[in-house]
Amino acid sequence: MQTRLSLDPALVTEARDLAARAGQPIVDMARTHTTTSIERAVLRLAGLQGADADGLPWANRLVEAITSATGLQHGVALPAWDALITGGYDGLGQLAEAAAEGKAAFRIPVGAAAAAARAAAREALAAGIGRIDANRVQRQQMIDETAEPSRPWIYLIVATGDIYEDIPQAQAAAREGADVIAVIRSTGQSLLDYVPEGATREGYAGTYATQENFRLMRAALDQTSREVGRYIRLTNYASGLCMPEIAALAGLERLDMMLNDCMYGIIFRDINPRRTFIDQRFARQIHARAGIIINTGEDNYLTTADAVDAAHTVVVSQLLNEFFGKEAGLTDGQLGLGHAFEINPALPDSFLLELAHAQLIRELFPDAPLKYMPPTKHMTGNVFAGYLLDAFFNLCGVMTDQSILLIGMMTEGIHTPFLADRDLALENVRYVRNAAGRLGDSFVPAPGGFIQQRAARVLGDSVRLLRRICDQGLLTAIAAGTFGITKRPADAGRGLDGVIVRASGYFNPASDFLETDSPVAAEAVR
Amino acid sequence: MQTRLSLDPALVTEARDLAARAGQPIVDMARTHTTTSIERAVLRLAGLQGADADGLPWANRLVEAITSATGLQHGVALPAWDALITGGYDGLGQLAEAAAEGKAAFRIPVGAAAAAARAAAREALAAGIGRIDANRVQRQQMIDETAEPSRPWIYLIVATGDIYEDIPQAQAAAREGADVIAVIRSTGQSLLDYVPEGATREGYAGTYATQENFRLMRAALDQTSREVGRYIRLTNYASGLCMPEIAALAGLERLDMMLNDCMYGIIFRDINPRRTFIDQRFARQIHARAGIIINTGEDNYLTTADAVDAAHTVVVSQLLNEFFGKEAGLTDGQLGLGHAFEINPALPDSFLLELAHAQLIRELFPDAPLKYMPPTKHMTGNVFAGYLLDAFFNLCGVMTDQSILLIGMMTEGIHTPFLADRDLALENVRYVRNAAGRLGDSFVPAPGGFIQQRAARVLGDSVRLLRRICDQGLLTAIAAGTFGITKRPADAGRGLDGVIVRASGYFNPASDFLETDSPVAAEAVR
Amino acid sequence: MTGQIVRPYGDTTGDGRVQVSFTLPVPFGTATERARAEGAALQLAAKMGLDPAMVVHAKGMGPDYTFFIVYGRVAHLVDLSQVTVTEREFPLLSAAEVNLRIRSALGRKLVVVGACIGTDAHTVGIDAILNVKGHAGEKGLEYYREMRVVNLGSQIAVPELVARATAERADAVLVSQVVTQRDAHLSNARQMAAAFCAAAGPTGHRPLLVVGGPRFDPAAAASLGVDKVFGKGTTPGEVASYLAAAVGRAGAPVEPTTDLAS
Amino acid sequence: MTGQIVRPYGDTTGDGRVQVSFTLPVPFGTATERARAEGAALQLAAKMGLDPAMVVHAKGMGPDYTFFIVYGRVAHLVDLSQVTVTEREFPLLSAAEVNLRIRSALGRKLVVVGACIGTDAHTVGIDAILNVKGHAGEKGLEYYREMRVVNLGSQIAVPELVARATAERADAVLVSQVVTQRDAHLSNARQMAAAFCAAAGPTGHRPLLVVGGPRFDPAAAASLGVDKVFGKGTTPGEVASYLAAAVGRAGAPVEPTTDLAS
Ligand code: B12
Ligand code: B12
Ligand SMILES: Cc1ncc(COP(=O)(O)O)c(C=O)c1O
Ligand SMILES: Cc1ncc(COP(=O)(O)O)c(C=O)c1O
Repeated sequence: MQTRLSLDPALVTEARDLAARAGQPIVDMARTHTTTSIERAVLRLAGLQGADADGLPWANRLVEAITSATGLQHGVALPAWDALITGGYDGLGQLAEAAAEGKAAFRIPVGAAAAAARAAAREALAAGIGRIDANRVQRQQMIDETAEPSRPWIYLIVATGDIYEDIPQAQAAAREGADVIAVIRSTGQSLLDYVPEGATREGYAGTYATQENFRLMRAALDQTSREVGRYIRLTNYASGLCMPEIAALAGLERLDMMLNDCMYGIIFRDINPRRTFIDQRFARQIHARAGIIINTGEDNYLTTADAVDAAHTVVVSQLLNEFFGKEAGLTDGQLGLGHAFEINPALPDSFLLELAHAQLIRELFPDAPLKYMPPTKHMTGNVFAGYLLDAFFNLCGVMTDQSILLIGMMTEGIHTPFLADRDLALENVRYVRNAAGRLGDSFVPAPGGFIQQRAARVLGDSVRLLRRICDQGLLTAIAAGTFGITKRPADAGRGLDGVIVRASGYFNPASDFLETDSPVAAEAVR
Repeated sequence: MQTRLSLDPALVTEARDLAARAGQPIVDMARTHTTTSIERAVLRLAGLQGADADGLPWANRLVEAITSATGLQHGVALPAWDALITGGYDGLGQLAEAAAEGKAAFRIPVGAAAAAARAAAREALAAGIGRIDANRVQRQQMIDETAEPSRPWIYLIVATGDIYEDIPQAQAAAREGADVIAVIRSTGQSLLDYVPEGATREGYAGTYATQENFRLMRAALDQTSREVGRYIRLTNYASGLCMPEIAALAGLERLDMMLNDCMYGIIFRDINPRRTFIDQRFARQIHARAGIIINTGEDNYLTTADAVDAAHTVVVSQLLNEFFGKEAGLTDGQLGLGHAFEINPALPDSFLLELAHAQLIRELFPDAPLKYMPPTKHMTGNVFAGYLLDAFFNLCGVMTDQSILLIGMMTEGIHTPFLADRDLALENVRYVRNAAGRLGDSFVPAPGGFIQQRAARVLGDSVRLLRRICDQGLLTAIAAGTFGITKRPADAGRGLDGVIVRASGYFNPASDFLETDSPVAAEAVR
Repeated sequence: MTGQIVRPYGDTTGDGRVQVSFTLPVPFGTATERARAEGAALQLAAKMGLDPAMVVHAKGMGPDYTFFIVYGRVAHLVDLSQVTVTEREFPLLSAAEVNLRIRSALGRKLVVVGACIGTDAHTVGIDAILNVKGHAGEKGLEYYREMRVVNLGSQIAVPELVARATAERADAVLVSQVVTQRDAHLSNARQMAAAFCAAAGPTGHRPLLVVGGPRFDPAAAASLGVDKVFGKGTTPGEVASYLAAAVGRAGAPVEPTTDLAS
Repeated sequence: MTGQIVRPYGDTTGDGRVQVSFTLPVPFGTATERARAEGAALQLAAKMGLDPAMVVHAKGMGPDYTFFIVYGRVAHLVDLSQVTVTEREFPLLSAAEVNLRIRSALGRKLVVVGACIGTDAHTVGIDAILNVKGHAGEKGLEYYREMRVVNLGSQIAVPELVARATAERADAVLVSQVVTQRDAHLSNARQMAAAFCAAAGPTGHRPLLVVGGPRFDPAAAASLGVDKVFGKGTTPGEVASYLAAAVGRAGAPVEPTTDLAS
């Protein structure tokens, strides 16, 4: 990475310190609360699968039963494994069925019973975490067997709503050069308080995230990885009301990257802020363990706010995501911080402004695999203009050493991508990378010139905003519409009823493994 | 203009000296020969217009008659004005008609008769040259009244074959941002040894260059210039067998730029080399007087030769065009040297190579209004890929401070431009200019890096080639296929029969004005 | 050819030139496959009326699909006299005029309830219409003194919308739909209209139903069971003017109508 | 839907999606003009079989024209069994095989005369076929020991071509045409064929006539009066193989034919 902006290092340090100060109260809250989805994730990591006749997962049924019986303040593990032991059930599935029929009895065990429940739970979780660890090893084996794609990684979306249409489209994209495939989720999924089951074909503008869909797609891409001699990464969304569970499933099915933002659900799905912050910490602990790269969602702010006016909100949010991410155990190499090429193309010098923003973020986070998003807001029905704008996005991406390029579609203003749109988009980025990939070597912003000035200004604005957030508190700032000019009060939004204050005896065997980095698998985090 | 390449100034000087050495014998030839078309141009400048019933212009008929009667070695003026005076004709038109009917008698006058003929001819030519001078003044007035477009000028082609379709298309293009309109000529015109007459609607892949078509289009663009508040320049082609006459008509009808190359006709139309070199000198003298910017045709070499292998042939040809142009009286500001973005886009680093070439030419000719041509050879039926490549051409153009950008069409590989192709092409360049027009400020090729190395290599190759040309002579080099890998022997090709060695009493009143810069109009060359 | 009959224009009047691109599920590997694929593309082009047609680009995408770009001439004539332009059936008013019209018709504020329904979370469009900030230089409906605007935001389920509209005694309900995959926008709009219909009961009285979004056909109101459809590029002023005309014509209370010529 | 019947594919099998763009000579200024223009575009789209069709982009170009981009679904089916693939009617041979075939059929060199006729000056294509250097990694016809190639270059008038072909006793005449505006390539090819026909006189004996260029339809030989048409991307080896098959089949002297299945 070249430094081109002569940023003031003192200001950079101050920005990071402020982010830590603003974030700490949120971490404290997350450490003292749990959520229904976190508890369901514990059960899923222990191997609970399947759903009742209505499609409601057994994980939900069991957590509901325990909630009514004992409350969740001690976590689901203590009462669940206690019931397993004392009730003589053949596994969590049987227990959940019984619980659903109102036939299971739950209590908060104490003394030896508690110790027995804890031990059994730990053993069950060790198996799940072990599978995550094994997947991590297997990912590395697959990479060794095929190859690690060169940077920037080419990231493409499939979004047919039907896993069986998605698969061939994803494979076609990989053959044409995609390094990362993201399967977009159906519009409604983030508001569902459960994870659907099985292979699905009926999503709207995206395909449901299910464990089976994950498995099918990963298997297909393993095949294609071998075919093309390049490891094709699979991405999905650990977001919405089931963020922790989806994170668990991603770890279990060897997904490679996950969209996982500390605030996206709050702002763009009206999910309760507390719920989101608590969930994201647990989800990130799993991602950290699984060697998954997270992708944050700052790009989205620029679809509701103006990309020039709100440039500093992107930086502020990235610093917060970085703080929360590291606190949860993610390494720099797992922090796919998001940003986007969303400046109005009619603005004079718009490309120079984009370069300034992209380079600023590159220099602020030199070791993060930055994820750079293409233009969406200013894409119209003019597919030729769109193709052009996407090319300049690609160019900005290679000139500023972005790590992951989400490839823009010329039809962004019209429909979810057609097969041919994706193919043309890949031709676009291939040309730019091949023809101008080394243009960065000659990209030297004039000292004190337009680009450097702009970067300094955005950094300055970021520090000023962070100071304000420290003063008022992050939840208040979010309520005031700081991000994406969308106001989200701390006590509104969906899912607040799923937030529970931990009791003093709270027990979460998954967290125990994740927080203490216990040696279920010995392999080092790379 | 920024210098970015650290070129060796000694090598640059050597290159210019070598070009002068290679060109001088050609100039000597041009000074001692005339051609049928030069003589017809003299008549046209003296006001001879119109054609016989078969459409053969009176200028041709009169020159033919004089050729059979006296030969052309003394020029057409002496016998023509002598016949006018002695035959009592009411102007050149009547004389030509009589001559065509075989009724006019011609001789080479001597003594007082010669003096009288010379004086009359001078007077007639003064009127024509005066009109050219007046047009030049009027151009400046139009510019003052409207505005001078900012650089780079956006140059667009119309090519319907029908002047009445061309006009609205040209006006539409100007409204959308074109600064220069070129009316491409019908495929056959350059081989015609006469200039067609009148408004025409039947060209193939271009519209005939006629005095009336020039007049119609210039009038339409004057109107549009006023409408858009920007002076829209008009371009045509002083090329082919009638190069001198077209140059004269361009001066008379206030065209603003002319394609006029010292070798294009030789290589791409198989016109005899001597004929071309003699014609081009006279044509350039007229252009110099008319304040017309010439456009040279080095871009064409890269359609038959490879743009990387033959990059130095472009530079060599530009140095020759510069030498010939200045010798004919053109200023640096009138030398629109041509080059092109024609490197195979599949080649790694192709864009960096293009930048190196374009920047090299910019630095070699800092004061010339360079004309930069878009990709053509590697344009396919994939209009999206084409739109993208054109964008990178536009980008290279603005990054290297090119003066005139010929705007590429996404349909270049398919058909002559549709109205909408042109409109989309203009949107393309407008975006690039507006968004990234100042990217050049941050374009600093690394010292000794890829771009500088490439530029130095092309310059070195150019000097080597020029040395060889000096050794063998330019005509021999052309015969050997040096330019556009097309072999054109000095005594082959069309139009050699129209080349005449001047007799010692050769008289050309137009040349006299042009060579001596006589004060028909006092206005200074800007 | 009269002025009413036109053809596509490439570079000459009447040349009929059009460009078409599409993908066919046919392979493009071997020479025979390629010839067959191009033949298939030309067959489709012919069915679309291109004659002659020229496949200028064909590219295999994976083993099973081929992308084509075709240029050609269509003989189809466009008869401008047959184009039915749904003229705006209400006058464009200034904010003051809108306010005046509402006050004189209702004698109280007009209540507008807005939402993105279903799972659609694209609020930028409806916010552009409702928020004070507005769109394209025009202030949104919140700015109108004689309107009371309740913006429910995104992802609102239809029953919730009906309940809130009833509770607020809404005169008009404005619904946005941006996601159109599998025609989600159409089915959601129909479902919403049906729910209000059902809720209205025997009197049939329901608020004015307005839907909007970039891919709606403004002529589709009747087929969706709503009163008015706004498409891409709608401005708040247009919506306000429409509402004013709707209340102005019928007097209070607002009666659903699809014919507001004034 | 059997494997033989396919539809265009956007992102779901059978969705029938296509993209279309064109210009109409209609204004796009006032709101009414815009509505009318979009209506006109939709009318054309409907005639092309798009239903539904969506005008996703419309832009006025000057006062009189509007450019449109339309996406939509076509109901047209493509029946692959109806696609007539003109299979190559001769085998692809190596240079050695070509030479052998010519020698055994003619007992002398095959004389090939090539040119760009009319005012066409695009020689790159014909040079790619004729010059030793060749094209796409294959050597050109000059490289074949058993061929004598006379490349006349560009802008050759038809009478001159006939005269030279006669003088050289050409077995085959190869003509290139790249400029297609106003169908120049078609009329020039026909004119050339007619001239050779006329020159042949009562015996009807004329050289094999081959035309090529990027916009020719390889199936058009008969309609142009020539023996064989080569389109875009032709390689020298294909042309050499064709010539070898043509002489090999008929024996010397070459007889014009359009059926060379071997
Ligand atoms: C911004 C945006 C987002 C933002 C939305 C933020 C927000 N709070 O609104 C974010 C990033 C969150 C987002 C997410 C998604 N998006 Co989105 N998004 C867009 C984008 C880039 C711009 C839309 C926009 O804001 N336009 C600007 C407004 C002003 O225009 P408008 O909506 O057309 O509104 C105007 C008129 O239509 C009309 N109007 C609109 N509504 C109403 C209502 C009434 C009553 C009236 C009178 C008028 C009216 O007036 C407005 C002003 O003129 C488009 C692509 C594009 N360039 O269009 C994709 C797009 C709309 N998104 C799309 C998709 C698929 C999604 C996702 C579902 C993807 C996924 N699976 O994760 C998600 C999920 C969202 C969900 N659950 O709905 C698709 C929809 C495809 C389709 N046609 O079905 C698009 C087209 C992109 C694509 N090509 O794939 N998106
Ligand atoms: C190179 C080029 C030129 C060069 C030509 C140099 C030369 N010595 O050939 C120059 C710069 C001189 C030129 C000039 C002009 N050109 Co030009 N040119 C092109 C260009 C960029 C590439 C053509 C090419 O070389 N292709 C590469 C060769 C290898 O491919 P090919 O010709 O298709 O040949 C292959 C096959 O078709 C086949 N084939 C071809 N001929 C034959 C013959 C036989 C017997 C066989 C068997 C096979 C065969 O085999 C070849 C190998 O596979 C095209 C645009 C494009 N990208 O296609 C425009 C293009 C062809 N030119 C065009 C025009 C209009 C002109 C001009 C007339 C413009 C003007 N008015 O000034 C001039 C005048 C030329 C004239 N009098 O004909 C138009 C034609 C439009 C149309 N469809 O009618 C094009 C398409 C550009 C455009 N979009 O406007 N041009
Ligand atoms: C950070 C982030 N998370 C999640 C999503 C997906 O939204 P949903 O959670 O509704 O699937 C997005 C969409 O782009 C995103 O950017
Ligand atoms: C320098 C130059 N002269 C002339 C022409 C035009 O050719 P013609 O003289 O055949 O009209 C061109 C074509 O691009 C050219 O580049």
